[in-house]
Amino acid sequence: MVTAIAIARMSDLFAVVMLSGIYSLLSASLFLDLDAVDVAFTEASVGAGISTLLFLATLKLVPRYEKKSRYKPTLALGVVIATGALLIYGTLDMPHFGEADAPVHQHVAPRYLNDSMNEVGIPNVVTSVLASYRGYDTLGETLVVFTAGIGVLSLLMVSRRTKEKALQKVPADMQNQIILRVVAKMMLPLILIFALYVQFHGDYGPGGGFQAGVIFAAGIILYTMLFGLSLTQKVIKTEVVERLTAFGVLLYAGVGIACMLLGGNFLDYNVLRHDPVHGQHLGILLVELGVGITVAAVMVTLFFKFTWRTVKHKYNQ
Amino acid sequence: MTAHFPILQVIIPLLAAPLCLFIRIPRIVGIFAILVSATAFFISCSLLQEVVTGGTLSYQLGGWAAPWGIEYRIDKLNGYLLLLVSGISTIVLVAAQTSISKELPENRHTFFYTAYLLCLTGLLGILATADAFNLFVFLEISALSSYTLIAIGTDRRALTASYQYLVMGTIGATFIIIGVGLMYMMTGTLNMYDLAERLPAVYESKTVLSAFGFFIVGVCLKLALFPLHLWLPNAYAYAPSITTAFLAATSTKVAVYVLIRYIFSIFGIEFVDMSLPLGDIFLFLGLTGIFVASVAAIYQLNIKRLFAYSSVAQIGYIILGLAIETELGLTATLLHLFNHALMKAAIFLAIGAVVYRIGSAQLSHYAGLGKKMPWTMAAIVAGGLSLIGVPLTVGFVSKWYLVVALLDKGWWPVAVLVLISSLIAVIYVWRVVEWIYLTPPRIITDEIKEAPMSQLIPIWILVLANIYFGVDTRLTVGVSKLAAQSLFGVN
Amino acid sequence: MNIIGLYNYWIVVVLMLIGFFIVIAHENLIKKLVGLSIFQTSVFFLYISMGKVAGATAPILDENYQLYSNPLPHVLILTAIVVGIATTAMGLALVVRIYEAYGSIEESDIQVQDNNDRLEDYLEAYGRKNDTHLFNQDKDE
Amino acid sequence: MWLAPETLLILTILVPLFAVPGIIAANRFPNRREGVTITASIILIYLVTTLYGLVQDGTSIAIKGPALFPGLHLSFEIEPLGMLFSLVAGFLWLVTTVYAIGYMRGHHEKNQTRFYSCFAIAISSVMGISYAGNLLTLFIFYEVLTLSTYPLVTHSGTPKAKEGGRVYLGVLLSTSVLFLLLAIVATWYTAGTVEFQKGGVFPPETAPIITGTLLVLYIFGIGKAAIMPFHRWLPAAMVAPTPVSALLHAVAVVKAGVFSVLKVCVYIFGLDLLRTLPSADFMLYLAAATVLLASIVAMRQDNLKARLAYSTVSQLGYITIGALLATNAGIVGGAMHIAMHAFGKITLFFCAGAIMVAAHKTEISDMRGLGKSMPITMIAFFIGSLSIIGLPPTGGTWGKWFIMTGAFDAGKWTIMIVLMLSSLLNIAYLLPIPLRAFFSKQAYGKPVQIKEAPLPSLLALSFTALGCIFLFFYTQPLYELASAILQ
Repeated sequence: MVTAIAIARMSDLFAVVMLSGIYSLLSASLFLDLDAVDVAFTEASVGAGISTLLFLATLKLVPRYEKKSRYKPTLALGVVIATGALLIYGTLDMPHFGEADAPVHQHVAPRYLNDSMNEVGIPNVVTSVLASYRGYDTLGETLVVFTAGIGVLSLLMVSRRTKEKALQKVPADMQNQIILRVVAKMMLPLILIFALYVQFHGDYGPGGGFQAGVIFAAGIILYTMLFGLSLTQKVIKTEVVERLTAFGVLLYAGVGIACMLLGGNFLDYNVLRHDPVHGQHLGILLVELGVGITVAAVMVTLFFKFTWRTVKHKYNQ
Repeated sequence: MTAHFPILQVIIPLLAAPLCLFIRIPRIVGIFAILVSATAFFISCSLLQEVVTGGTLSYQLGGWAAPWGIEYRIDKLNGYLLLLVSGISTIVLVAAQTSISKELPENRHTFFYTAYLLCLTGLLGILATADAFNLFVFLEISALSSYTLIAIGTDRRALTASYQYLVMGTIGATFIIIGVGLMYMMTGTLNMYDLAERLPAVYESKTVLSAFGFFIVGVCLKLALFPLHLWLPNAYAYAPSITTAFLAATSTKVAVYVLIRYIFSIFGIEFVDMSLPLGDIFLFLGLTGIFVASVAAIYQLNIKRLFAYSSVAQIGYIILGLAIETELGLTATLLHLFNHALMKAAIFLAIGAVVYRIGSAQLSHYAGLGKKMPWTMAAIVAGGLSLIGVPLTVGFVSKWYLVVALLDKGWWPVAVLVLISSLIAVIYVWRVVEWIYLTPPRIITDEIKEAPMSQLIPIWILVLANIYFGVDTRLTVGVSKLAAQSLFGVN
Repeated sequence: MNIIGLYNYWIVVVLMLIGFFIVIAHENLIKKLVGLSIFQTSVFFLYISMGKVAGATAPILDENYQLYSNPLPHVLILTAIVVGIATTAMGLALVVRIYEAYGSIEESDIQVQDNNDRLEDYLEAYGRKNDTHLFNQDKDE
Repeated sequence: MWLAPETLLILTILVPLFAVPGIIAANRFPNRREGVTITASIILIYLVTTLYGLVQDGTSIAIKGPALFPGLHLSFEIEPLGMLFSLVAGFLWLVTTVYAIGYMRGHHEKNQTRFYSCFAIAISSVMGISYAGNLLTLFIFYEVLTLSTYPLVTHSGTPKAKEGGRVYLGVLLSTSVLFLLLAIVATWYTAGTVEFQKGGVFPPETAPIITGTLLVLYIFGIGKAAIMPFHRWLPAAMVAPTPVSALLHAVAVVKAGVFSVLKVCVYIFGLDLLRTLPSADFMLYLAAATVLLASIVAMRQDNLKARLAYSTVSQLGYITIGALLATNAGIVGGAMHIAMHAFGKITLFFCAGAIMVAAHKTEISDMRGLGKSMPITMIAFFIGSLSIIGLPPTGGTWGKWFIMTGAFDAGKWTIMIVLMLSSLLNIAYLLPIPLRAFFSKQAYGKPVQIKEAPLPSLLALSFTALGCIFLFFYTQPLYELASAILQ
């Protein structure tokens, strides 16, 4: 909370961004405390990781300091206070924190906890709700990621010509950091393997396609930071990554369609195999993979696009 | 296969969007998008027919029963809007083929269509779903893709407009999830119909009231109800014309749908009555919105901005119908949803055709275009007449119902105000008419030609629809009535 | 009424308000986005808090535990986090483009430039070229 | 008869409309274009006369069109008043077209295709108004008429025309949307129907305050009847080319206004109800004031068309008075005056246009001695003036006579006095024009030379002038038609 207030007061954007990263990490640990392991995992990788990274990439392109505002934010304060009042008013009748007999724990959720083992067959209830009971939400979520990818792609387009010229010109900033490079080279396979582990182990422990995708992307981003865009581009073609963003969504929705063709409802994995539980397994595996692919691809694309922009600016100067 | 129609409706554009990235050739992507949207349209036609004759359809996603899994539920209300959204989208896409070639660089076309289809998916998903959280997810899909659609153009002001929309839209969406969260907290469920069953038990709770408050504010941000409309005029004015046509005709309408759904199907009108003077608030905001935005429209120099303000005003009418809180009022609202979509789509497409030819949406550049582009201009005028509410157009039908509903409620001063406000519409529409027909052209513009057929045809389909539904109101009035009855019947 | 039982929610509220305040009161586009993400994160807390059951453990089924926290809010928030990052990314991309187009990321600077654009439009419509206009029109007849 | 009467009715509305594509298609060939218009108008005359024959035979003709709202259809029904109106408008369309050919060509107007097209649409909507079976249908065609005449008013495209167009549209649309539409919706709501019925639609238990207010809304709402203070559009519309002023602003548009007033009085309120309403009295005196004031204003106008316009405002007041008197004679007089005034005023406008084309004069003070160079025009002007004033041997006599009788029957002495006073004023502002033209010297001492307007125009104005006289002697059918309204 202190962090949050600090953010509100600071005008150095770099510090603000760093602080918000810290804020995210703190949040993640709080989530952990509240038994939300999956959420904590995600918040840590996204809020503290990717989002900070993106902010920094942007900061590279725009001025670092905020101008002092000339206006007194009275109106804003009023609106905020009104909102706060409504919220506090709303909390008055809330079930108390941690109470086990609150309505949320009485309806709907018990079924997930009690029957998911029989119906879906995997221990991580979060995963089974995410990928099966509310699988359609997750498809939507993947689509949101894809949409953001499309948005950034179309906004931060760089022409091929600029790219080619820039490629020759711009070496990585950290060309000389040999130790770092060696360490990173060693780390990279580990990161990628960890990502795969998170991907496929989501059934049993915290993790899943989304977190895996982010970690995978982080690996590639790390590599890019150290070895420069040109080298990364040789390994991973932008066009391929862009298509992969689409492929993940297609995979996910394709599973749904397959279920339909096999006589079930959309995303009804039971029909994928003879045994419903096996069907669920297969379905979840595939859709998580879809999520992972899209997320990783989009994150990498985002990073590339922001970096290209930087490159373009340098080149133009 | 027909059993899967409720989901196919949404899933087809959903699948098509990523496929666009594989096709990559703009022309083909364009045609592909039309096909997809047309398929959605045909599905929605058959859905509406089924719903009107057979009753509500329910579809369980993933095969999980309702409160545990996500449910799609098509009734008369959303069946009607699904038809509207997919229909308008198809027509707009036809015009898009040529229109965007002038307004967007070639390499963004594929992205444009992808974002367009995503937006369509989002809107259809919002309409079809019966799950409060799923609604939020699709709301975000449509929102993110509309930010893209707005910012994708070449005007730099589109960027700020899109950013502004992004901030306000996200605040709105966050308010909505706060509302959903609080409701979930009190009931333990996310399914709308399950909520409707469980909420009466906790009507007295302050939490539910505050949930409702957050919800209303969030949705009103999305639907640009005055004074939360600030994002709209710029977004509509500087976005590519096709985007404007599509969003103006559909996205605020869908937000209104969400509002109606929450008020009538989830919270129930009794709750609304006893908790908040919502009718009065809507009445006040609706009326102020109508007047302020209409007057603002008069002073605009950019024709897209002009009609964007007019959209804000029209939303005022729609909300006014809700404020009446009677079946007749709701009918008027639903009618106007449909009718306004028709007019605005026609107007903005026609403006798009002009931008295609002269590359500008400045009113002053329209001087003397009446001679050069008679058909396009006639379409703008026809749309304008419909906005005013001239008989034989859809605008008249909506206004008639609104006034009847107001008189029925006994609010005759409001009825008078509504009629006065349509006179303000006369003023801003007539400013356009005078520029078009009565001002000699500034520059000698021999090379300006009538818009291409590929744009004129969709424009005129919409104009004719404006007139057709202004005379034969069986479909629109019929379905609106049925939907209004069912919403009041439930409670 | 036991107010203490609500403390967690109140912290959430305060966080939420700080975030919300940053969004609407600050003029720097980046800071607004930071505010937005704080605002969203605080909503995540709201959800996760309500899913917590005192003395329970994370909802990964295991024979050693009987009491689990509610998994549904976790699922919802996973989705919401993703939505949040998507929005942030989109917003940042816009900020980059805005900076390129306007040379500033302060709302007031941008507004000034936009107003200038509009003034140009106005002059073009009514001023400068005096061939046709709506003012002093009765004189020539 | 080989066509069903219903078909004929629809055709009267559609024929002018069908002429529009023909007119547009013949854009490049003026002769062909005007040929289309004339053919259409001849067909129209044939249709309305056939219908007239049928109505005389006692056939009742009604059509129910598609339902705009549940229970509310587009519907048409022919009753005597509508028949009368459509006959007048149908005949005068042909005459005006002939006149317009001469005028428009003589004046080298631009955009003639637009002119003829809009004209045809306007006539079509006039037909729709006259046969409207309910208020909604009437309202629809009423608005179409307003909009289709707007391009005609602003025909020249000058800033002045624009200004005039704004006033025209502003007043007509705002009154109709604000008052008329509200009144119609309220009628629909209180009476449950807006069909025209003999004896009115309101159930007897309707509160007088409601019906009284509605009457005020109707009279003000029908802005085309030009009751003060909503008369401003009429002088403003005078920027239009003269054929437009002649047909539309002397015949079609304003007559559509008073026609609607008559219809509302007879078929929505019913005379019995009308007599009991206090607001009817109020409106009656307002109409009387309009008559007087407009006459006085007319006297002070030097521009001929402006004078004629105010004269129209005043004459429309007569018809409104006739309607609001709620006596039989008043209604008959009002109905007859529609026809009589139409012929008289169109003659005057034709003459004004002819003077403008031939002698390029618009101000009355310049017209002294003009009778020597334009004798036919001036004689026609004289006859037209007599008809407006209401002196024999012209048709105008009868209309005024019956309205006076109506006022006498109702015992409204003030109204009678007003009517007489106004007739005196009519003499004062109309007769001097032809008299001076003949009997005073020409303003500039140029040699006198006969220089009349183009032949088509001359023919047309002679025809209408003769019509004025003809109607004096041959009033019977008209009277029958007018009194049939009350049966």
